[in-house]
Amino acid sequence: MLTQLTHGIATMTRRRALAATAGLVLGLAASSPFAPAQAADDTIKVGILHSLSGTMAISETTLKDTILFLIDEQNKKGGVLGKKLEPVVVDPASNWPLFAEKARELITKDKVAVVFGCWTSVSRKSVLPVFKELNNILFYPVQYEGEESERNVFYTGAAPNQQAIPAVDYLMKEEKVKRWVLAGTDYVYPRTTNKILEAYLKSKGVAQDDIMINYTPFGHSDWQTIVADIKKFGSAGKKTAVVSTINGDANVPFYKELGNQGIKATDIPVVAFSVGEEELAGIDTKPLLGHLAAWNYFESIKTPANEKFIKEWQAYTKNPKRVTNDPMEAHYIGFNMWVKAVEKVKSTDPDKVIDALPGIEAPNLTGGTSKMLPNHHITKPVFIGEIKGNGQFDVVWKTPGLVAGDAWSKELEGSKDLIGDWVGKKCGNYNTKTNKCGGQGS
Amino acid sequence: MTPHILTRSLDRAATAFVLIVAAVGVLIPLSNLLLPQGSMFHVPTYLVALWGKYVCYAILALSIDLIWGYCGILSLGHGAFFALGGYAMGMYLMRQIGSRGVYGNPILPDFMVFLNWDKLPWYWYGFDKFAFAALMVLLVPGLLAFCFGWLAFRSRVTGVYLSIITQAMTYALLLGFFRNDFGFGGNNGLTDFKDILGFNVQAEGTRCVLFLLSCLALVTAFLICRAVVTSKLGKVLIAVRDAESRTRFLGYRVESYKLFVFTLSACMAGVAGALYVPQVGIINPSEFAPGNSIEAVIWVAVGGRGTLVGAALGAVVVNYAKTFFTSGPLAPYWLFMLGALFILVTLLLPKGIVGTFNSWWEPLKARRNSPDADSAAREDGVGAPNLAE
Amino acid sequence: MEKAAPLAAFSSHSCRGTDVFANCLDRFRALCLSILLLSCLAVPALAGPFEDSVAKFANDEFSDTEAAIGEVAASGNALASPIISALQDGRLSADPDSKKVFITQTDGKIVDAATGAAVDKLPDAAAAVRLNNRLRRTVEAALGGLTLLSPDPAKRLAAAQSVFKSHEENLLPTVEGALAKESVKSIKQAFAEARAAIVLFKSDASDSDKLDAVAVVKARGDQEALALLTGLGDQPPLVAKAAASAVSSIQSNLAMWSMVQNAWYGLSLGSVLLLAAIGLAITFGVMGVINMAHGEMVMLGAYTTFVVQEVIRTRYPALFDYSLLIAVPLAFLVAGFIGVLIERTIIRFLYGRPLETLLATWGLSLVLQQAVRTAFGPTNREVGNPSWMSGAFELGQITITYNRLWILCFTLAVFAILLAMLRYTALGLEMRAVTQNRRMAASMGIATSRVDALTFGLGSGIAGIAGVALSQIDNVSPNLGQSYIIDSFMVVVFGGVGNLWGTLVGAFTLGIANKFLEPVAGAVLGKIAILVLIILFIQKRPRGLFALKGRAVEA
Amino acid sequence: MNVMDTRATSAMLYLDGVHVSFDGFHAINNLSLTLAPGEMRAIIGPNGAGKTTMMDIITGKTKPDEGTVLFDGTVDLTRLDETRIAELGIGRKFQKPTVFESQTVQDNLLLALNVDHSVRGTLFWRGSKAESERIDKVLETIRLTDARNRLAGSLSHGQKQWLEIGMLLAQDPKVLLVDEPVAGMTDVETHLTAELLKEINRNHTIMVVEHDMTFVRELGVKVTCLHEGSVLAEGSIDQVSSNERVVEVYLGR
Repeated sequence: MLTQLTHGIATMTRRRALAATAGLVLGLAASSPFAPAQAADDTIKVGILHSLSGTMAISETTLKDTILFLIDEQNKKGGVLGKKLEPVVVDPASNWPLFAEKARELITKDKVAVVFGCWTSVSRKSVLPVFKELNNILFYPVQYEGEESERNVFYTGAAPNQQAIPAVDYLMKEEKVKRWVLAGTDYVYPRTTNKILEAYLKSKGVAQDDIMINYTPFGHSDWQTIVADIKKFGSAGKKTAVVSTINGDANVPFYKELGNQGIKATDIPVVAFSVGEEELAGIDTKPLLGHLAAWNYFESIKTPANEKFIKEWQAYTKNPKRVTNDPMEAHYIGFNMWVKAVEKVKSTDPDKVIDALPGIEAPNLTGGTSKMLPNHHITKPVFIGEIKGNGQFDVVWKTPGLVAGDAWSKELEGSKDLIGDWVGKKCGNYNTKTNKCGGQGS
Repeated sequence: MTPHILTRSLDRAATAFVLIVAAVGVLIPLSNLLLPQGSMFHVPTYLVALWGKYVCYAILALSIDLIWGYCGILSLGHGAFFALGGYAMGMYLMRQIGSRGVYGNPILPDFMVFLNWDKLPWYWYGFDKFAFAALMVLLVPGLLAFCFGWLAFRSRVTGVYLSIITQAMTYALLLGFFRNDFGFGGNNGLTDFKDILGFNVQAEGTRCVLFLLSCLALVTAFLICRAVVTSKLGKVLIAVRDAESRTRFLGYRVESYKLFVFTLSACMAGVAGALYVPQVGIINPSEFAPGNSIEAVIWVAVGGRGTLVGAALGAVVVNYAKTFFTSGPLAPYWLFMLGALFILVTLLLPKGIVGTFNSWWEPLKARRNSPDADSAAREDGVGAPNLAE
Repeated sequence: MEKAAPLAAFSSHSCRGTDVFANCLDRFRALCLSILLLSCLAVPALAGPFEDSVAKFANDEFSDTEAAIGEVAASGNALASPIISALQDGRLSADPDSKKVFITQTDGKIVDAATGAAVDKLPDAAAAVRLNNRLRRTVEAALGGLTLLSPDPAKRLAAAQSVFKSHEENLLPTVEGALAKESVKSIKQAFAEARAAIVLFKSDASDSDKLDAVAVVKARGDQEALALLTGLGDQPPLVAKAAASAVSSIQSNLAMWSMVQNAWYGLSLGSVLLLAAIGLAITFGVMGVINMAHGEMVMLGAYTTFVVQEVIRTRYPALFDYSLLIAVPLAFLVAGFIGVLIERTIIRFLYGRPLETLLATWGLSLVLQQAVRTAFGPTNREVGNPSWMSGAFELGQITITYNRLWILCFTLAVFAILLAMLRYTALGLEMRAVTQNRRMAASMGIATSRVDALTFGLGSGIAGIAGVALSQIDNVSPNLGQSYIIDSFMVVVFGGVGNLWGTLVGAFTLGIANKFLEPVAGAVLGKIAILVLIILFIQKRPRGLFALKGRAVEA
Repeated sequence: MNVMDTRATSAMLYLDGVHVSFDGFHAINNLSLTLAPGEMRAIIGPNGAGKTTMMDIITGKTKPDEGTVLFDGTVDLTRLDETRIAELGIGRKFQKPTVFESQTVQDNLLLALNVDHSVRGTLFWRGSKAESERIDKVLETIRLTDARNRLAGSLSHGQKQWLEIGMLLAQDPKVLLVDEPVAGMTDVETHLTAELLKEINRNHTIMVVEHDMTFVRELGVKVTCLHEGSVLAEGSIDQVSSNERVVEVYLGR
């Protein structure tokens, strides 16, 4: 094509050539790469930004289906503000820069009112500048390391104090655990969570010698050495437990090795924060009986709301075996909160919705009512579940009430004085010591 | 650069390419800034950023084509140099955030604060100065390429062995940069940039200038590549590509040539990465993934290996397709298409778009003005690459 | 109504009621329960203590279940042991309404736990009695006490080991009785150790008894013994000193064993690497084809295993233990067939252009991955371990898991068969001929294109077999193959292309090096170090450990 | 090196007691050979006699296990790599014609010219009149003036052989190693090649490996017959071809 153009240029006068080039360039750049957006004023567009291909598809595809399902349900009830909701699905293909590109496309080209999306922290970090710049709303449904409170993001997954700390409390109280292995995949979420837990454990009088921290690469598959180390660490005469922040794919070989080396939950229980119903679907769970997971939701919880949700979800996906999990519930809560906020201010204008969201309450699936807090996190109950033989969890403990999500961990030196408050202080990093926005400094 | 090199490098196709890129570089920002929103020719800001990304990829493709198309070195780790350049720029941008980070720490980036680092690691020193960062953009990838190449070429690691160890190199870097202890933000990488040289990175004006700079960098990279491949050195490179040991028996120190062009190419990739980061807004270890580097090689193959214009064109075409097909109903099939593209191009279009076009266009042209046939046979400095390694 | 109920009413366990009144019922039940408990305490002999104890299982409270276990175990009732075994296996169910508890026997018959009377069927509301980890430990300890005198030697051994861990003081007479009666040597030893454990924790045991006990435990010398000794707590000075010296002697012994353990882990990792790389050694080493889709052949093998197991699970559950034996030939055929297909449609057009082959097969790997993702879904698929591949045994002080051991044997078998095939079969001869001199082979009447296709099919088929083995230790997901491809290439290049023995040595060298580096540098840095070492090694020996020499190589 | 007889110091190429083995196969076995300055020598021998391996050793491609290889009486070739040896002035034509097929005939010769071969030199190279005159002259010698702008890959087999000889000429080495120059040529071409080599021999030392006895005879120079990696016979073509052992080797044992 270019060479053809070249030939053309040679025969044309310089001026005409330039004009032609300019026209072509602009035409190419402006018309593309997307088909022109259909202007449909009678619908409200909802962006869905979850990977449908690549390594993260394993987790994120379900969340895309969840939002489609929720939109479908809402439209059956007549939509929002008398308009139907229209989903806009894009595939960021587990590629972090592509997340930013797709977010930009959703907001600028498709003019969506809100985006539900992301799974990994890095994908959220990647789209963050886009949401700030273009002033739109992102609902982020996955448990994460905290240390963030942004005006344009609403965090419906668990902060560390809504998952990790209650789990450790449970082990200390119920299992009388004295010795801790903090095992994680080497990335930010486990690092931060383990930092928080280490500080927390020490504040509870656990000695440094009784804490073992271990990191492995993504997708680690040979766990022999580490499992043997855990076994060794556990033979010091004190009750030992493993707190696992091992990510996704590495869990299956880890649990298989645990089972085969004969580490039973009665000897050394493992409590995991990233293992849910979906992950267990790939393992024979019989040897794992009694190992634990901490979540804000389990499929096995018997409440009318949850049973209804599961029934309708399985009907919607036409798959009677389709499981539900914690991030799905987070999207369920987030979606309903957004609908309520839009109905409250009778507009989908991001500024108005952002201001309206804190304080909005929406029922969760476990029988309570979650509330959006000024720091853009929500209140959630925390459950500890034991793995059953059928790939589900049996809830053995729950927090007495709902736990409010902390954007900033109280255990970390850098963030203990910070709070996020988008209602009163209008900032995400208000320092309660200096009474100023903007972190610790200045 | 002496004038005779310039005149030699700029044949008609090259001139046209330079003009078009320059036109793109000027017109797109102008239309974005001057034309009203509703105008048919208005280019929205997000497209400026998107095309900016394509242009950076085009520079990366050029750098790969220079070594693969002209010297037969297939690097499956060029993404590493791209990413290192990007990290150097990212570190500068991180330092520019200063006390505007969420913790307000004037020195330490946020990810260091919340992982309790008490002081800046030594390798972060100096990155608050743009000039130093800019130097590192060239120096770090260049130095790595030099050391790697010096070892590999001297001991005559060639062909697929070289490809595999370049892959091992980028894989090792990937694992390393994932580690939080390396001090580059781990998996999350560097992000949430504020300023570049005092200008807001997200402002439309800055984006337009960055786009223009990327186009200029592309033109410069293109001219450098042209100067190299049209010089006698270019002929030596092709000789190395086609018959390495023959070249050695003629008295050429093949490893020096390879080292020179490999290092040059790595520096270009570094510059591409450095321009890419402020426009995309994030740099993280996934850029080191071996798959990314392999994908970049396929851009070159699609456009036409051994034709510089083709490499740049291939990068734009494939990424344009990627943007297009990852939205809408075709989204789940994108990987099928990308995979099929790899297969079909190698099987049916081994010369790529431009190479194939040349091979049926030039005989035609040669027939039309036969006295001029000789120079036409070498439109892009070389004939069709000899694909039998 | 439900929303109005305060969350505190949720109580400390999950709600099992199915109607909207669950929470209210729960509170009501708790109230009844406390009254019931009070009355039980007041008038212990009202309905027979054993029945009352059993009825506590129906309360769905962990604390009640714990009390019930203790009471039932102490009752001396003949039904105690069946009840607690049933509880452990999840065969004990309770009806919350009638407070009746039932045992589902292993033969499927149902009996009333309190009376032993046969029952036709479980009531609709009956649900399995739940356990948590604490209760499981209680159950194990109780069962240990109850089965110490079991006629089944395996049960006695398990009981002795469980007593060693729980060192329940009141079991001492039973243990001593069992010890006296025991005739099997290994079980006698276990009883002696159990007795020692109890004595060590018994506050009123004499110093000399305790010292003897320390010696017995020290002789055991494993991590359990170490755990017991380090957890002793306050002891008389003499005993404490003996225990400390026992601890250090056990520790130094274990440290030595940990070297052996590292070597074993290295061999095991090496066998996995070898298995993954061996197919590549054929396609890359023998044919010179860079097959980036090699990992996907492994993945297809793993999915074949999954499909075989699915069919077996739904149709012929009895054959489950043979599933892998069925999967191995099938995986070979599936992956081999696809390999031949790939060779015929893509690779044969690219001979002599290794770099192009690399790109095309990389594209192919993307297509295959996405195809599997579309067909089987993106999530992991469950592939079970047959019973003979589950669990582990102890060799000295190291644990050897059966699946790793089998994989090592399997890998060596595959390797041996492959070598024999190359050496003794017609195809092997033709393959070697084509590798060494294609033109000459062709002129001697060997159909080179058929040999190419079959060689590629063979390499792919072996990759498929590797998939069967890897499904036992790794995820079965569309990404399975990707995680092995780079490692496989490293093994082949490191070992030397075109030399199967090189691949063998390369795989085990890398495996062992990795496992000795891992405890020192950590898993991530260890892996990086290995990669860097390989890069440097290739500079030193560009053609690997066992490179072929001579003029032919350079052609 | 210590036994440096006059033969060694005055010889252009001096091989003594050279051994090479590949995986136990002795390709070169105690080979000793000298080539005087200005001499043309023909090397014959059956397949596997070690002819090409000997050239590999002289040009640095293969390192001998033991033995001495001296150039110009003083330079130890076993310590140098191909590039350095080529720079010293040893040029080589391969058994299979190896030209740069995707470049023009003219560029092939340009690349072969013995001018600055450094990276910097080639990057900033600008053609000079002297260079183009030399190329013209070589083109004339190898009869490819009309084909100067054709891609080397499009030449006929014989033309490629000549182009490669032309590249040797352009390289202007002191010693030319020519491996089977007339393989696949017609009789006329063979004759012309013999003429060409003789002409080149006027101011270059040449070693020719060839099977074609007619051609060797036409060259009319001293012949060395190699067998199993060592010298079997040496002398004029008539002497060698009447040697019983040579006949035995060629006609089967």
